[in-house]
Amino acid sequence: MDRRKFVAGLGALAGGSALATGTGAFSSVEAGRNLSVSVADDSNAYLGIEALDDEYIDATDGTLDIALTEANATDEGGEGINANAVTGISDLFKITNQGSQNVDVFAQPLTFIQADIDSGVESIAVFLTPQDPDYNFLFDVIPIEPTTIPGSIAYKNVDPGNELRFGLTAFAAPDTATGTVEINNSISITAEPNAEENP
Amino acid sequence: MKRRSFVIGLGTVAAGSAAAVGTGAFTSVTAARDVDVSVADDASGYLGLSADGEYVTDDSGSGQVGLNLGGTDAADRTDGGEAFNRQATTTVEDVVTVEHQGSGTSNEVAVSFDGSQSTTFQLKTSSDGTEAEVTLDFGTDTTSSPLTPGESVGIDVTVDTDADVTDPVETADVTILGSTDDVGGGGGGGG
Amino acid sequence: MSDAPTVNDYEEAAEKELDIKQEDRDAINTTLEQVFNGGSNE
Amino acid sequence: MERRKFVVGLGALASGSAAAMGTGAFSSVEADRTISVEVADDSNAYLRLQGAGGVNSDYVTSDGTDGVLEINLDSGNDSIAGDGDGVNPDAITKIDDLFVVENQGTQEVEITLNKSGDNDGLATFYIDDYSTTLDGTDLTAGASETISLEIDTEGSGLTGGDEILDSVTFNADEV
Repeated sequence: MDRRKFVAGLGALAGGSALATGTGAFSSVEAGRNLSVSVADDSNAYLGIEALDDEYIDATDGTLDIALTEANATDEGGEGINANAVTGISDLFKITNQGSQNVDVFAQPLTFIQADIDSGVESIAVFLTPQDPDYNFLFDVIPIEPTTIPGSIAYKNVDPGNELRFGLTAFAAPDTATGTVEINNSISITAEPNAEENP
Repeated sequence: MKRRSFVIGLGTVAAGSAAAVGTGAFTSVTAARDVDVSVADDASGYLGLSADGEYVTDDSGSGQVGLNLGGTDAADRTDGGEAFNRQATTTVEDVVTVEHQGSGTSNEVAVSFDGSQSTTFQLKTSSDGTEAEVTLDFGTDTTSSPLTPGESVGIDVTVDTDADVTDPVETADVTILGSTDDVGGGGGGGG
Repeated sequence: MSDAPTVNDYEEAAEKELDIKQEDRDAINTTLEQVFNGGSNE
Repeated sequence: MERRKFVVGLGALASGSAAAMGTGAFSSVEADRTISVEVADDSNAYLRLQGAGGVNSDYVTSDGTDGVLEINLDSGNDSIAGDGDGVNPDAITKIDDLFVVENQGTQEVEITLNKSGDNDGLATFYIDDYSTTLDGTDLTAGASETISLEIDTEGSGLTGGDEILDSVTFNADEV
């Protein structure tokens, strides 16, 4: 895989690329629909949601929450992503169709951004990253109701038993981003019977 | 809004076959850091080499200290002095000063001629071919005891035009080493 | 061969233009590709 | 296809019991999971970068405990005890034990470097006594190396003010 030499001048990442033109995070889930779900046990609910790496996942309250934080440090003491850097974590969690029907699975939002409004310099962007499932899916990055939910990943026609793996790609710039910006948000994962398969 | 969609893979896998479970999370980090390193002239390098007086040349502005122990003609020498006397041994003290300009307030650096306390080589003048044996050392009073930052030691030069010389050269390189390795107790090297 | 999502795809999905320099986009896209491929099988 | 999205009261699923439409059939499940990501100082981040302290700490202008690691061997660094402004021309300069790299992630990674600067080829980072380079070194989770820097200007023709290095990108990628 051709690995592009990606830093040209002095700390291209340090150049203080402010990420969002908007004011603060815009990717919050529509408040009205923010139903919090506590499924008895994520792993054997119909929509199985399981950590693949428990060090980046905080599963203490029975639900699987992604926490790249000081409070959820890795065994080796890692407390968060580096500033002025891109961090990729794959095999973070997986979603398994543990129901009896083919379903369409949606995960949104995909992009989480926070920019320090006053300095307009520090910023963090986190991209929910789908991983290449080993079977044939129509996998859409589509907007849902463009005005409210800014886009989602849609997996069509997921057979019972099949699973979808997710990772994260995070970018924080510049070097003063430490402790200035962070993401505290939520991902909404939805599954519905596939219309064609379940007339 | 144009819809982007990707079709992943071809062919289908029988329903219910578990996908290969990942080997746990992979962390990839790509972090750019400022690491600024520049060259300084000998005079302001971490191993400070400075000198003044007519024996010193700053050859071709390369910022490197050079010794010229006899101009092509005596007139080059600022004080109009003669060249070194023939059949004589002349010592000039502190032609070059070596100063520890590196890091670490208590960081002792030992100065040497690539590990030894003196170095000798044989030169001949380019003008009339006069030959001489030249010795550089730290003189009698200033053995090169380790230097802490800011301290310096002088290099003396002795030119013996009486010595029998086998195959002299017109110019010779002198290696000056500043190292903490040669100081008891090791520690960081300051250049 | 499937292709990994790029920063541009996320922008389209979010219908927002992200003010990220090209070299940083390249770096993020490289990592997106690695994560998409599950890390090792680049 | 006009996309409709609907959510059914989810309480019924709390105990994993079948929804009204028979076992395993449900009309929709929506699960919200929190995601929090923080940016840590280099000394605490997944790829830990921290000044090693010791006699050469003057060259480390920011040791990573408050922000990012920064190293400075030029006239811009005025905290060098001997007031030097850079490496000597036509010399080999070795700076022992400058900083530490540690893998605080959860997977073994290989470290590779992208150096940039007018003469970045003259600077080499080593993990031990100047025999094994940092570039290409593997670090298992929790493993660390103390890094030394060698700059070789011998015969380079470089003089005072010439730049050797201005930034280094540390890559840690799964092995």
